[in-house]
Amino acid sequence: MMQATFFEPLRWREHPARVAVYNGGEELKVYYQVTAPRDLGAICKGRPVEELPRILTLLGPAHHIASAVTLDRLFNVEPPPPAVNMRQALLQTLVFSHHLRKLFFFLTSLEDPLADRHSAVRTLGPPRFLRHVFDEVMQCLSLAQEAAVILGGRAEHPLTAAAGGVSRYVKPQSYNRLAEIGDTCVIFAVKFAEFCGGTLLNASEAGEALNEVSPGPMSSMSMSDDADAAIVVSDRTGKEIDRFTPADVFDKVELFHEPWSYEPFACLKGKGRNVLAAADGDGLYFVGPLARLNRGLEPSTPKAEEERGRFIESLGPPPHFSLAAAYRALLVELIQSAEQMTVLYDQEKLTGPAVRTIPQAIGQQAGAAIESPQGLIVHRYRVDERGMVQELDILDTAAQNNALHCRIARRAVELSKYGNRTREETKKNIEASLLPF
Amino acid sequence: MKKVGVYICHCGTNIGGKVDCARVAEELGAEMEHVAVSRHYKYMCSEPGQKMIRDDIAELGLDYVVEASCSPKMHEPTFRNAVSQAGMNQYNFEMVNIREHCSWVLEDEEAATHKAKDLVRGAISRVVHHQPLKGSTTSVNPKVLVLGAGIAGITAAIKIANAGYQVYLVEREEIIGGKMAQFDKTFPTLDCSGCILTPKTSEVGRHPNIEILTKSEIMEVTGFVGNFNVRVLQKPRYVSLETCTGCGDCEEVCPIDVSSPFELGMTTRHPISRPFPQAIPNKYSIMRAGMPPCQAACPAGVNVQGYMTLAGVGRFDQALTLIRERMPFASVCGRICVRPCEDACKRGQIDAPSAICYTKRFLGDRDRELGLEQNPPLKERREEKVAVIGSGPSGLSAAYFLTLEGYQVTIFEKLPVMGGMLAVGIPDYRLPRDVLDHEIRNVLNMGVQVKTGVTFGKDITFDSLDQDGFKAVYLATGLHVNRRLNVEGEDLDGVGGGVEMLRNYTLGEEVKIGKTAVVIGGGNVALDVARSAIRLGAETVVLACLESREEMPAWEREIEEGLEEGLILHNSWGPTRFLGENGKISGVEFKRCTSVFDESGRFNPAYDESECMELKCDTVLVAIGQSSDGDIIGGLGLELAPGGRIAADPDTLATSRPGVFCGGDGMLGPATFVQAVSHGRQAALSIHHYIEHGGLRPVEMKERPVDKDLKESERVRAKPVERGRMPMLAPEERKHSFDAIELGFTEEMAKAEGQRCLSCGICCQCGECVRKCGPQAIDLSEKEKIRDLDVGAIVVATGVDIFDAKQYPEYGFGKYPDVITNLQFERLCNASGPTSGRVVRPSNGEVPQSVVFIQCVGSRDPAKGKEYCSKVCCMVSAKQLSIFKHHNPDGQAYVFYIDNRTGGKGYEEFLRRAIEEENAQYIRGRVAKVFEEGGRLVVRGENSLAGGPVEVEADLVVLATGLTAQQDYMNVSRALNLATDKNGFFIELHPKLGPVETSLSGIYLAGAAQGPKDIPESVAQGGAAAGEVLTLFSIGQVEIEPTTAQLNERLCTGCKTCEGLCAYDAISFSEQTKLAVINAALCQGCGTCAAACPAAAIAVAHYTPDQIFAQIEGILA
Amino acid sequence: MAKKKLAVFTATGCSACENSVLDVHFQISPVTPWADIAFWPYVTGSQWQDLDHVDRIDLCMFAGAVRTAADRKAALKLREKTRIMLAVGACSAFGGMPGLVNLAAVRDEGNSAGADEGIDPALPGTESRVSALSQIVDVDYVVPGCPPPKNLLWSAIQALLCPGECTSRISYAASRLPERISQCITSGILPPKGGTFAGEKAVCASCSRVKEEKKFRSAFRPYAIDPDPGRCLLEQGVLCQGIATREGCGGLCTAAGAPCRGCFGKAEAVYDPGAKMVSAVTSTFDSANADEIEAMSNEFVDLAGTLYRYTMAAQCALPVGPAKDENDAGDVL
Amino acid sequence: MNRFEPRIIAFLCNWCSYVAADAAGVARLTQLPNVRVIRVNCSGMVDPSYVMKAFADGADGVLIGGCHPGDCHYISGNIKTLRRSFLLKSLLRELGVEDGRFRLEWIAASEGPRYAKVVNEMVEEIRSLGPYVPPQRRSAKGAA
Repeated sequence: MMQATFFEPLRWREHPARVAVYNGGEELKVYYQVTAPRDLGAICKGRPVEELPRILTLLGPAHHIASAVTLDRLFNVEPPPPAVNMRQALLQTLVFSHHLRKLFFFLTSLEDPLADRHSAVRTLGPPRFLRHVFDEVMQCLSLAQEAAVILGGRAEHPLTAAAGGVSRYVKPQSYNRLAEIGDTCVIFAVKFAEFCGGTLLNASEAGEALNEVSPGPMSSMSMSDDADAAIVVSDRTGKEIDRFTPADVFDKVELFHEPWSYEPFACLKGKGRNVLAAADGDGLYFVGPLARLNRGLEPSTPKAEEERGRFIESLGPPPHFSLAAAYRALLVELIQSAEQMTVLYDQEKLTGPAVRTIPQAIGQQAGAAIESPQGLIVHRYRVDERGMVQELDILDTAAQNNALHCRIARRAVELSKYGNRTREETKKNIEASLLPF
Repeated sequence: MKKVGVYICHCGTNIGGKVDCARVAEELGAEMEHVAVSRHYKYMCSEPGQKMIRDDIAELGLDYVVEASCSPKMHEPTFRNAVSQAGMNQYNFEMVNIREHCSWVLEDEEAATHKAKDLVRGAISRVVHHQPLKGSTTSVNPKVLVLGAGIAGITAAIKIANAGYQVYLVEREEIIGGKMAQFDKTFPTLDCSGCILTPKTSEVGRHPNIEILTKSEIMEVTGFVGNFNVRVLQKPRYVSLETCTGCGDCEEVCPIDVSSPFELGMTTRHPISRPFPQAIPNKYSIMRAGMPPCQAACPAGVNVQGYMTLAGVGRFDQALTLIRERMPFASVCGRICVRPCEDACKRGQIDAPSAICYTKRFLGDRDRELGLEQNPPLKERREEKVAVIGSGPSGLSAAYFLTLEGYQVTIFEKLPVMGGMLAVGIPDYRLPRDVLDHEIRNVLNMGVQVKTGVTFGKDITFDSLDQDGFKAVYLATGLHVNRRLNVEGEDLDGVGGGVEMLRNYTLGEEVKIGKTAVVIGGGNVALDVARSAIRLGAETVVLACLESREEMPAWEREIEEGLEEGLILHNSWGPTRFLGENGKISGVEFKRCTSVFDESGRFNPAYDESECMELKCDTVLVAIGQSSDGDIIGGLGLELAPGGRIAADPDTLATSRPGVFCGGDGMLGPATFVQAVSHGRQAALSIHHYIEHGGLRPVEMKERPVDKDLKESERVRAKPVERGRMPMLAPEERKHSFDAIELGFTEEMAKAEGQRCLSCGICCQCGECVRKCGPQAIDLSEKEKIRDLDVGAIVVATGVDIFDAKQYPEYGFGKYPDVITNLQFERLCNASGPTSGRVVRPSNGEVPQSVVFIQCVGSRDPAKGKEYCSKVCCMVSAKQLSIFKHHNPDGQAYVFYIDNRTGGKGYEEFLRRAIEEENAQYIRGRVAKVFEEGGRLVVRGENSLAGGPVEVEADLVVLATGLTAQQDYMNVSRALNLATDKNGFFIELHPKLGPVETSLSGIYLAGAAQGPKDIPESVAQGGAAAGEVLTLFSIGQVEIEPTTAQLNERLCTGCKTCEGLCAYDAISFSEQTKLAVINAALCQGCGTCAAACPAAAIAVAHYTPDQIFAQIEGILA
Repeated sequence: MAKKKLAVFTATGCSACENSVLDVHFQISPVTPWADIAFWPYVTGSQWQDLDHVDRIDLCMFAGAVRTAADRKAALKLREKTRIMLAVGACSAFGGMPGLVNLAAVRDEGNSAGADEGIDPALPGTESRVSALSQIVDVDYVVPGCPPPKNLLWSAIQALLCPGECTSRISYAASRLPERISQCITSGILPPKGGTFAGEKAVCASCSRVKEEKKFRSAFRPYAIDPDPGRCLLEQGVLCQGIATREGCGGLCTAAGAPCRGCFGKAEAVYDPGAKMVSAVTSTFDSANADEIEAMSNEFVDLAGTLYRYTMAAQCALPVGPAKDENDAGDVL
Repeated sequence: MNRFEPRIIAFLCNWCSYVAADAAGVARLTQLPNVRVIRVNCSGMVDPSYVMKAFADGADGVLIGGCHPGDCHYISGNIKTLRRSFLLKSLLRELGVEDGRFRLEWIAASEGPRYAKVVNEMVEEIRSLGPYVPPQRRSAKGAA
């Protein structure tokens, strides 16, 4: 008798999704379903292209910057250096808050995140050791949000990135505040990494469990950090196997639909795309912090490099494919982004004669990519002669890595099944497993 | 629960015949939520109808009333009044128009009922959103403007003025009195029209409370009842009302006769005249239509019509003086001008333009021959010195006009000779040296200093001129450098510049011309060069240019003359290179030019490279244009315009350096002689203003030009004289010398030419009358004035026009002189008329024996004329035949009539007398045709009573032409926003109950502007209009509707969108509250701000969005 | 005193509103002294089944537009249990940017709500039109914005969740709220139903840019001009919807140099935001010549997509897109 | 005969177009029965919202009648209407309302025949366009 179980809605997903488990036959079937369409094409087509940075924040704040970069290409303008730095500073701030939030979610998955902490003193329940961290995380997150507001005008749906630069300067009186925030974030990031790495991921039971969840070895995709801003694919051993420009990404990555999910599935073209099969599919890939780490990219900042050292020390050299590695990669990038924030928050870097280059002509088509907190994102627009969007392709490698999500969900369910966990435990397992991807 | 009372009016069968009123009332009463009572009644506007509403309000406690009947324009006040009598606020009432918008315009009863129901439903839905409102009042400005000074306007004006209020009487014509002033006698009493009118007009003329504005028309009206602002355009009379004594001396010297509009063309008048001896104001005035086209076309603005007219009457001295007011060089101009005046001359639309230029040349030459030196008088000598750089036409002209103004002028000239291009650029055969020298001498004789051989920029500078005490400088340096082609071989020996060649020849330097010369260029200079080359002995002279024959910028006449002299033309060729042998020119290679100008009309030649031509030659002269001397111009420190010219203001000619002015070719680029002269005068005026007032201003306001198209009256004026032909040397003779080709007009020819002038401007401003006028009452430079009058009320009494009888060609009006209109007949009878009151045949002055009156010409005839009855013609004809019989008791009058309409006191009796006592034959029937047979007119018609055709022989035929709206009624309608019917008559508020009011409160109608009227009616209505005005004035204030814009401060964001929109400046922005502020006293309630307010914070009371939305919902429910 | 029960849910939208609610929790004060989280999938991982065990929810903060049958079902289900329904964010309040789908009038390519071979799970069907929450169920209050500013969210939480009990009243929360709502918050009674937790004037009232004279000479697309930082954007020719948009954001976008796009929906008294914008902007055109006016009008692009960027589904007077089809009512989950 | 009878709302200014409509009535100039007149002070007070409202409530066409440019009783209210008309038309077009359904006409007080002509023309034009697809009736509980 076939038994269907639904986990719905899914926690922490930015997009309505559920996991459907069909159990009882020969085969266990686990589906990661996106249950509502984005309809981005319908929303964006016909809009003036310069509006896209604001519209596409629907997909997440990093898309705001990605869209502005694409517009630079489309209008063929070079943003002035202060603008480039300001966008970069905002991006790093977004990375910081994104990673911190995910880690915070991870921690709270171990207890009720909204439990009444003021009355918690009375009801000391396990695991109490986290409680003091909560307040600090929240405080630091709100600081990062504040920095994002200073730079981006708004933390959630930023505003300032525009074609050819940014739409305004940072107010002079804000620089002191930015510097303060940057320093606090670095100190907090290091301390937090120490706490998580040392206490939680390494030693605890939870850490053990996390190591079990692994979708298995696969390719990684990330951006090169040199000047040509190419997209690099490395194989499961970390060796670079392909390199191409953002504009060519849609020739290298294919998107396909399954009738049971609203969002397409992305995979490397021609390398196998079996979403549901347990067997390895070569087309699947990692993106985001772990992918970046697996490619062997070394952080440019000292404290982050130290954290990477500790990562290697405890897990061995990359590549890694376990959930624990994914969480630790977040920690490395958390520190790195905080350090870069302090560098970029400098007044000298953010001031200059101009923050906008006014475009003179509209091109027909352009594409660009950036590394967002979650992973690589690529935008490509085609416009008519008045600059109205005719076509747009967006590859959000993390959000559209649905095949990977399916596989991780399946792995999480499998582990629960064999351990005969309750539904609640299975749910938590699925949630924690999907979180860092 | 709000209670609405609904009342549907049948309006007799007007609505009830189409709309099922009972059904509308019943169904809506049942359907609609708030309806407390729903009734229908035959006449809601009647007292029982109104009482029904009042009772319901009292008994049922209605909160709102909806009334569906006629247009709210008609009865809204009636019902508002009714509801407020019952204690309801009048704004809680809504009126629905189911008559004009429904029953009267729909054919289908079901559709009409449906529509009526929709409309009433909308009103019910809306009215519950109405708010009680209360109006405010504003005071009335107790002055009135009466528009039109016919008998109706005069009556109103006198009555209002007698009551002690200020009246502005605005009249389009030069005198007041209107149509009545043209009549002889009035029916039915046969009073003398003049005798009863004149006391009235003179009362107006001397009334202290009446200001008459003659020759004036209203332009626009703003404001509202009690506070109008009227803008009046007052055209010049040219004769001062204060100083004119009415002596008539001026009239005697006036050289022009034009047909008299007051006498309906039956005689002529001088432009300076008065229509009749008892006219009010009893002063002269000048008829001037505007600037004639010739003068308007002349860059120098020479009064062409003036000197042509004077030449036509043989007053040659005065004619030349007139020319020299604007053009110091009549002889030169008469030879070389490009004659824009003749292109514009309207005589050209008849046969050929007047030979203006030749006449001018004659006048200038005559002056030289007789040694008269006729110049305008010099003004008092002034001490200020002015320097003029360059002695070309522009510089000389500036010097001339500055000297006339009294200044001390010194001309600095680089060349050894004076005259600029006139001297060194135009060959003698076109402009003989002595002619030029004479006119230059004329200028010098006035006291102008000259220094030749002085190069500006080298010998003198701005600074040195400053030091020498010159207050201003006029730069007129011209263009003397040949433009180059920039093709291969241009530096070969034998290739030269055309202008250079001309200059060298004039200055007596060596000029080498070989046997075969090629001239390159298609303009007048190229022609001058080519024809000079012929005279200098070249055997073959070829002229090659880019342009086709038609496109060549040179004068056709010049080209023709050149061809006569043996010139060879090669059109549409562009030089590619000059071929040489041993450094000497041997030929020119050309390619085909396919087009000279591109699609946007710019000079941008295109070539066909495959088609080439080579011309052998030993001399090449390039004449493709000139440019200024870049070295000098560039070093002046003045701002430059594109093309290396000096930048100067086109109006004042001021350059970027104060006190320095620039004109002529140096500023315009290659221009004409007359433009250069015009600049000289312009500069002189500017410099005078600069020195006198220290500032700059645009020089002159130009008079309005007359219509370019020929008018019928002008065609009639044309005297049958042919254009004079200029006597010329034969080509063979002229080919070998530089002798002048044209020999000049004789005195008779000039006189004849002057008589060909059509006097398009009517008065020619020749100045004869000015010289004659003892009290110096005449000022020809008078300009149009605009008067802004603030008044509280306006009376429109613009009267009627006469139907144009030419619309009935079969009656022969305009073809046979003895077919006249009844208004012309009035003038024939009138003692001050063209025949001094003798009724005679216009064709031969004999007393007519048989006179036929044809009725309804243009009236009661939808096919050709007007549908309506003109009302007065029956009585007019009866009166006129009686007058005829009194003049010639033996004569016989016939009247072809349709019906005799004699409604009026004593009218029918009068008609009976005409038939019985005067023995007039009344024939009922239309006239088919009037034709001439054996010297007598025959009127053929039908006798519809006798049932057969009838023919009557007539000596005189009088057409009883109908009355029409004034031709320019639209101007008045537009200015006042006054509605007219399809015939152009103004619409009264109500045809029965509001005959003198209009839909615009404060604007009243009087007289025939509203529709055909006779004198008693017009007078009565003038009085009625005066009564309305006086009522308004005695109340002293008007109620301002409370329907003004209201601001919701809670919602206003202070975005300033509304601030700039208000046409009445009723909205301002408060810096304190950062919100908009509406001044209700200024607000007129147009609602533009409300529609624009992005936060919907403004709403016009009684037209709020929720009310309109509710109405829309109701209608569409 | 019994704690209240809180539900938070996002239908079709993004996570910004959820994060904003979470931020309020992070930054201001935990709501837990007054309420228990009865249902908050995003943060606590609540499942639909969990809802069956809850008999009453006191406050439901509903974010996101209604796009799928699942969204509709969620809205109906939550409404059924909920005492106070609060629409959070532009998507929920007016359809938000997903509402632009109506303008495109296309159905998403992935709308194959069928099952594959009986094993693959089905998808909730998409509805033909995107709707705001209020078009599906009765909504009691609204917090607009994309996402709603924290202070307005907090004022809503204070007013609706802990009336009369909240000790930490934060003054800025009520800064530009309409008088009657801020009075309600301070006096601890429920604001009148239908209230919007936002200002009542338009954005201009709180925008920091200086307004000089509204005279429209030429339209600039935002990319083509680097506007004067201190002056009203509209006066410089950039189409800014602040004049017709409800305030409450404090002029966030204009302060950042970006023109307002109306995420707070129309100003209170406005009937249709697009019509009002058209009227206000064109009325100030600096021309009386029809050809010139037409040319100026033609400089504007994508009017509907711009003027109804966030409000197409609920506030555009003329609904666009396909008419409702029969499948909309409900679908398999 | 089940012919499509369009419903047209006409906003007529009190001083010109409304008087023209009255004049057409006085002259008994027969018109098609589809136009419903709403009298306003000036065409300049016709908020584009009114036009939208009419369409939203099921009208098939909207006519605004004002004084000729230069003749506005309120100096230049009609010019503001003119300014609004082009962009309003664009917006309506983008929202699926065809151009012919919205008209701005200058009709002077004296132009009764013209009024009748405009009405008849517009009815015929809209008849050929067919009904404006009636919008779904929104529930009264609109957001905010």
